[in-house]
Amino acid sequence: MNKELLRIEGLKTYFDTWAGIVKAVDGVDIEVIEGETLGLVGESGSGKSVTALSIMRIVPSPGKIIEGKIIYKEENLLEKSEKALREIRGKEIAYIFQDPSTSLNPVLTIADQLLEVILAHQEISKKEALEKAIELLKLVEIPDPDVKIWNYPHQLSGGMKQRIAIARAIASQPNLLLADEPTTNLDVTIQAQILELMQNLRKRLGMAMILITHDMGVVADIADRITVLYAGRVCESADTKTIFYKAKHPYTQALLTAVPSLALRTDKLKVIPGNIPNLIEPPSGCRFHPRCEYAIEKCTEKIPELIEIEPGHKVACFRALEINLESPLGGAKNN
Amino acid sequence: MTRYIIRRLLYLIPLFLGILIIVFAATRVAGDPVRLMTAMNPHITEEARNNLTAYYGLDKPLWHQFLIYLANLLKGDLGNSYVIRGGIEVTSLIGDYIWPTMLLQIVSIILALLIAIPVGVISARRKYSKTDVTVTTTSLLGTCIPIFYMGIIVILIFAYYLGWFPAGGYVTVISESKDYFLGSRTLDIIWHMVLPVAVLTFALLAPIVLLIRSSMLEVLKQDYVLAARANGLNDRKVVYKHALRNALIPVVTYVGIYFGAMLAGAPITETVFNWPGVGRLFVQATNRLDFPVIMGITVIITLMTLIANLITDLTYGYIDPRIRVE
Amino acid sequence: MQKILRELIQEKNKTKGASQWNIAWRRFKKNKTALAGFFIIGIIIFMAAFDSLIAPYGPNTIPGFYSGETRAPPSSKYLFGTDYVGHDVFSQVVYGASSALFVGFAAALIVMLLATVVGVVAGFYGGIVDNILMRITEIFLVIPFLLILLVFLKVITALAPSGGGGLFMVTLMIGIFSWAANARIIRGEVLRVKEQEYIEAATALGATKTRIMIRHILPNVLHVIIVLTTLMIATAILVEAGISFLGFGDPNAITWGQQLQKASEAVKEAWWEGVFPGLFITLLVLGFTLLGNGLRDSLDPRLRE
Amino acid sequence: MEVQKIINKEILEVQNLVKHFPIYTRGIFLKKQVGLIHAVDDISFSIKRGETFGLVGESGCGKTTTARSILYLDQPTSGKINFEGKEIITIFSSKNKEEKQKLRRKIQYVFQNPYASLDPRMTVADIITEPLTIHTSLPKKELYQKLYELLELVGLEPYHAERYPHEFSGGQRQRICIARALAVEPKLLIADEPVASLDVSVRAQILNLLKDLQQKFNTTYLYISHDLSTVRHLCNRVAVMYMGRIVELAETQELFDSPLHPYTKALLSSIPIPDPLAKKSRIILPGEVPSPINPPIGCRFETRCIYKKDQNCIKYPPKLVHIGKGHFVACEKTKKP
Repeated sequence: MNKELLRIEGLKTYFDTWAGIVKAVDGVDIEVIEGETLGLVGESGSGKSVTALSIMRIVPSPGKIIEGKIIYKEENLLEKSEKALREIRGKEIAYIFQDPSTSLNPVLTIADQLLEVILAHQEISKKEALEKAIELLKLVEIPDPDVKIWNYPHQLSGGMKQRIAIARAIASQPNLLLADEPTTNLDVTIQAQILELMQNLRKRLGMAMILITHDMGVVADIADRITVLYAGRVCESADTKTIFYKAKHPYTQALLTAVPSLALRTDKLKVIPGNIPNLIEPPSGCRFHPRCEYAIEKCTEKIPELIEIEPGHKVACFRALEINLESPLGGAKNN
Repeated sequence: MTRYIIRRLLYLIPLFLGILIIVFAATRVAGDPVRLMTAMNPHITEEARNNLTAYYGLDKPLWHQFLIYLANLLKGDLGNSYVIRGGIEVTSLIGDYIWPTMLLQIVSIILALLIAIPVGVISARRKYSKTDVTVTTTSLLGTCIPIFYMGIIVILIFAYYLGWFPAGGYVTVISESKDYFLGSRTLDIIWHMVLPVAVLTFALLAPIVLLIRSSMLEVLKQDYVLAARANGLNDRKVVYKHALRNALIPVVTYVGIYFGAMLAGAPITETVFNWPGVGRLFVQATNRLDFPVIMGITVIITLMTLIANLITDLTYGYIDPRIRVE
Repeated sequence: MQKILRELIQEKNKTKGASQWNIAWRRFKKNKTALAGFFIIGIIIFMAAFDSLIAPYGPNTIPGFYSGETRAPPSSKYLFGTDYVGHDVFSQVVYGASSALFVGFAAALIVMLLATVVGVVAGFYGGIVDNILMRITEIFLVIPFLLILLVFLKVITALAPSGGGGLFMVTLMIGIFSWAANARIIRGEVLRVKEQEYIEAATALGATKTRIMIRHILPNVLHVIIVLTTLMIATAILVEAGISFLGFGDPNAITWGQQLQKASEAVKEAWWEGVFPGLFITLLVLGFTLLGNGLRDSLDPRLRE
Repeated sequence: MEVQKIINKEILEVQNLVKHFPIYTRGIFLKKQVGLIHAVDDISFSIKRGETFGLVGESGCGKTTTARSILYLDQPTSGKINFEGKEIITIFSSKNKEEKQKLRRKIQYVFQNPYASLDPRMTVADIITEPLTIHTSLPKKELYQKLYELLELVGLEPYHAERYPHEFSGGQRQRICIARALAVEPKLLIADEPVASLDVSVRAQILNLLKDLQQKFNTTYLYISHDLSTVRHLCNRVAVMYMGRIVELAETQELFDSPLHPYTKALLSSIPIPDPLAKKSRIILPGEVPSPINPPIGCRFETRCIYKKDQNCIKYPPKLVHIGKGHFVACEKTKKP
């Protein structure tokens, strides 16, 4: 059995806004094993980013972690002091944001932004830190690192900026990397470059990674396990193959079929009716029930628990075992 | 960068000319200044009037007069006063009065910035706390109280009732019964400066604090601030290194504008505190229709405002690298 | 992050047919400070409307003069005391309200007319029109505004020693010299709206320039104009008070600034003479500032949280 | 036969379209031009009546500029655009209001971002009927009748008419945009990344809607996207753009089955496939797209090409050559089949 690195239990993070309390994350359970890549999949408003921010305890105001446990290396991060947490942020757990043009400070040079992170966690001289920063830029394959390091973010392309953001995240060789849609704003050919780079770095440095994305293609490619979120709750969690070939939650299934595929051409796409739910007054019971074709009376009344139906495969659906969902990829291929 | 400075400087020339034309027009709206000045004098003869007009060169066409003024201005000659000290040169008159004005204004703006930045930042970081509410309420009041009213209240309390500071003036007039504060002229000036500087500083401070606060609130929501926190930087670094510099970008422009407004408001502040600066001189000159002095002071204050604007522009370029590179 | 939040909230607004103005009104009602501003303005408007009923003495009467009660401290007879010639300060303050309101509203009207025309034309047409208008705006922005104002007012008074153009002239001058900053903000706002995709969409649909201006751009910058107008009223009141304080106002009008000027000669002896008029200037300016800030918070669709 | 001919007639023909954006720096007194952004550089293609033509490429490749040029939202630098046999650049640049309005009516545009392309201060009813009020003089009653028809057509409820855009989700807003575009029954609908900013679960709804509507009204679509999977789903023919040029153009099936241009190949292989067991033969392109201010002189793709390049690639821009079955490629290496 692989060693567990991070476990989230019953996490609730709410935002107190003028319109009401937004229950962005409402009882999420996740675990990450050392050295693995966990794909955290969901659409906008599913709570995937908020979950990641909660792990670092940097949920921006008016957001607040209401309850739950975030256990990292057997210690609950939610009980730690702010000072102790600073030792973890950037050193043990690092974060890569979606849009490098907003996550890099526009008024500081690349050198400035890399050095401060290195110096915050390592007891070395400024000169050594600078050498290390250039080393990092080489690691993320930036051409002319000793020139580019003196640039400001706006002088670099989107792909380059994301490489810098990655360099900053791995500066202190963290154990866990939280990558929040790191390639969403990039072109596909650049996305391919960045994904490959991240995978190589992850293997080389032995990090675990939580990859947050809405793109099933990306997770199919690089995730070992996948957790699917919908409206602030976990629907399903299993290894990648199982999710794609033996999904048991109707939402997971819907995500797979609603996307036009390059491989097979259909005349009509299967549609998930309705819209993303409102998280101030979320639907009663199972949050997916208004859009679910398999919903029964019970689904509207009770919230389904996340249950392990076979080793490593958890589903939050009352009818997971009754209904027979067919993978769009064909069910037979896997075993 | 040099190119940028040169461009800004050249850019100011038409601006300056435009202002000059308006001011010049203002002094000539009523026609011949001599006629205005002598309107109250029943004894003056038509001939004397004409002589005066010719003496001041007012018989030439308006555009001609303007060009002469411009040419003299380039030579550093602002003409002679019509009334003060038997037609003293305006340059030397302003030379006497400008230093108290500069002293007051520059000390106030520096103090205002030194106080406003940390206060604004603290207020933004503790949004809706007691500190924040106190700071925002006080600042809001500060933007609403007329500066002369504030001056009168302060004089009433600190000069008349408490007697801590003098009610006005620049320096004690030495007589048998009076000496400089603690026997030193410098200390005496500082002692006289306390109240006007306090009022001016507060008036400048209030809008800047509100601006920094709101700008800071905006910046603190940005991803790069979140990223800095995610990298384990301590709060001081996150706030003062990452957030503040970005928050100052929109503030800088306004500081230039407020400073210009304060300078232009010098007549009011200096009148309240009986401060011997160009502002009070301006009020006296205007009341006596002493146009060369009026023009001279306006030119000087405009130039100071333009310099403040230039400094603002350069600071802007310094803070925001995106402007610098173009 | 903010985008995510916005999307999370957006679903909440499913109440029936709520226009942005409706929502703004709802938010405004919740804004206590804005309501306080509204309340202050209301009281002062009431004062101005019924001044002859509220004031115990007439505007030009000097009750204290005959009874020897000049510069008398506040009492039940003279609520705010009397001034140097024996005017009842309270009555004078009451009569000053309509002057302050007149200056505020009329100057703001002139300013906003000029600023809106310049700002919208410059922003909408761009190019050389914009260039010329903006250079002129810059001149008015940098010009030492109070100095010019004083010179103009003095010269006009000197031309007609019987009292010049009066309060209206003061107002007009304030209007002519303070539109520049507002014009610049409005232009910026027009430029921002012009860049929006829905303007492009309207062009692609075949909408004419006039239609785009009236149906799309104006409604989307209106909230800015409303807020600026409110804040401008506050500024104009402050400026008029300053001018009057320096003795360049209309000597025949009763204004708070002039009361302060007369009082400042003898604050030591009669504090009440200046403290009360000043208090009312501050209150009225505060009222409009609070209202303006409140309107900004509730009208700006970008400030949702 | 006659009918066939009309159906196959080309509705839109773009010939040698060029759009360069000048870049200025502010000089001491006047601004001066310091360069050109080569947004679209000599492209030609045609769209048949009733088909869906896809324009694919990464950000900055010029696909949106092409669409904006067709709509005359950007004035083309040179080239010709024929729409239903008439040269429309001349019409748009002329003073003939009537002709211009006719064209505006016939060509409609659906924008990428449904959050930005709807006026926040107008009700849905005003938004959808705006093209009708501009182009027709229908009485109010008929206008409303039409409005409710349109709402139903795009799957919205009648009570939505009195609401404002901010009350809708992204998918619903895009429905409003589509209803607005269809209000005047256009001949050509240009859809610029209509689903790019939508959530996955809503995307399929809009794609299906577009498809249904096309069948219903026989509208011609120009579909612009960076997302090859939606292009494959929707389009009959596809043109691939790179740095302002078309590098390959073919029937959809043909292009996806046997891409010839090295860029198309890399692009196709870069798309992550939602199948963990799919075979991955990913071509990762080296480097980044060069600056559009100083594009490579020869083949624009030369700097990142994985084929062995020669002098011809560096010196001369390759021509888009027909290699059979309506398949065009602009590459020295694949010229001969």
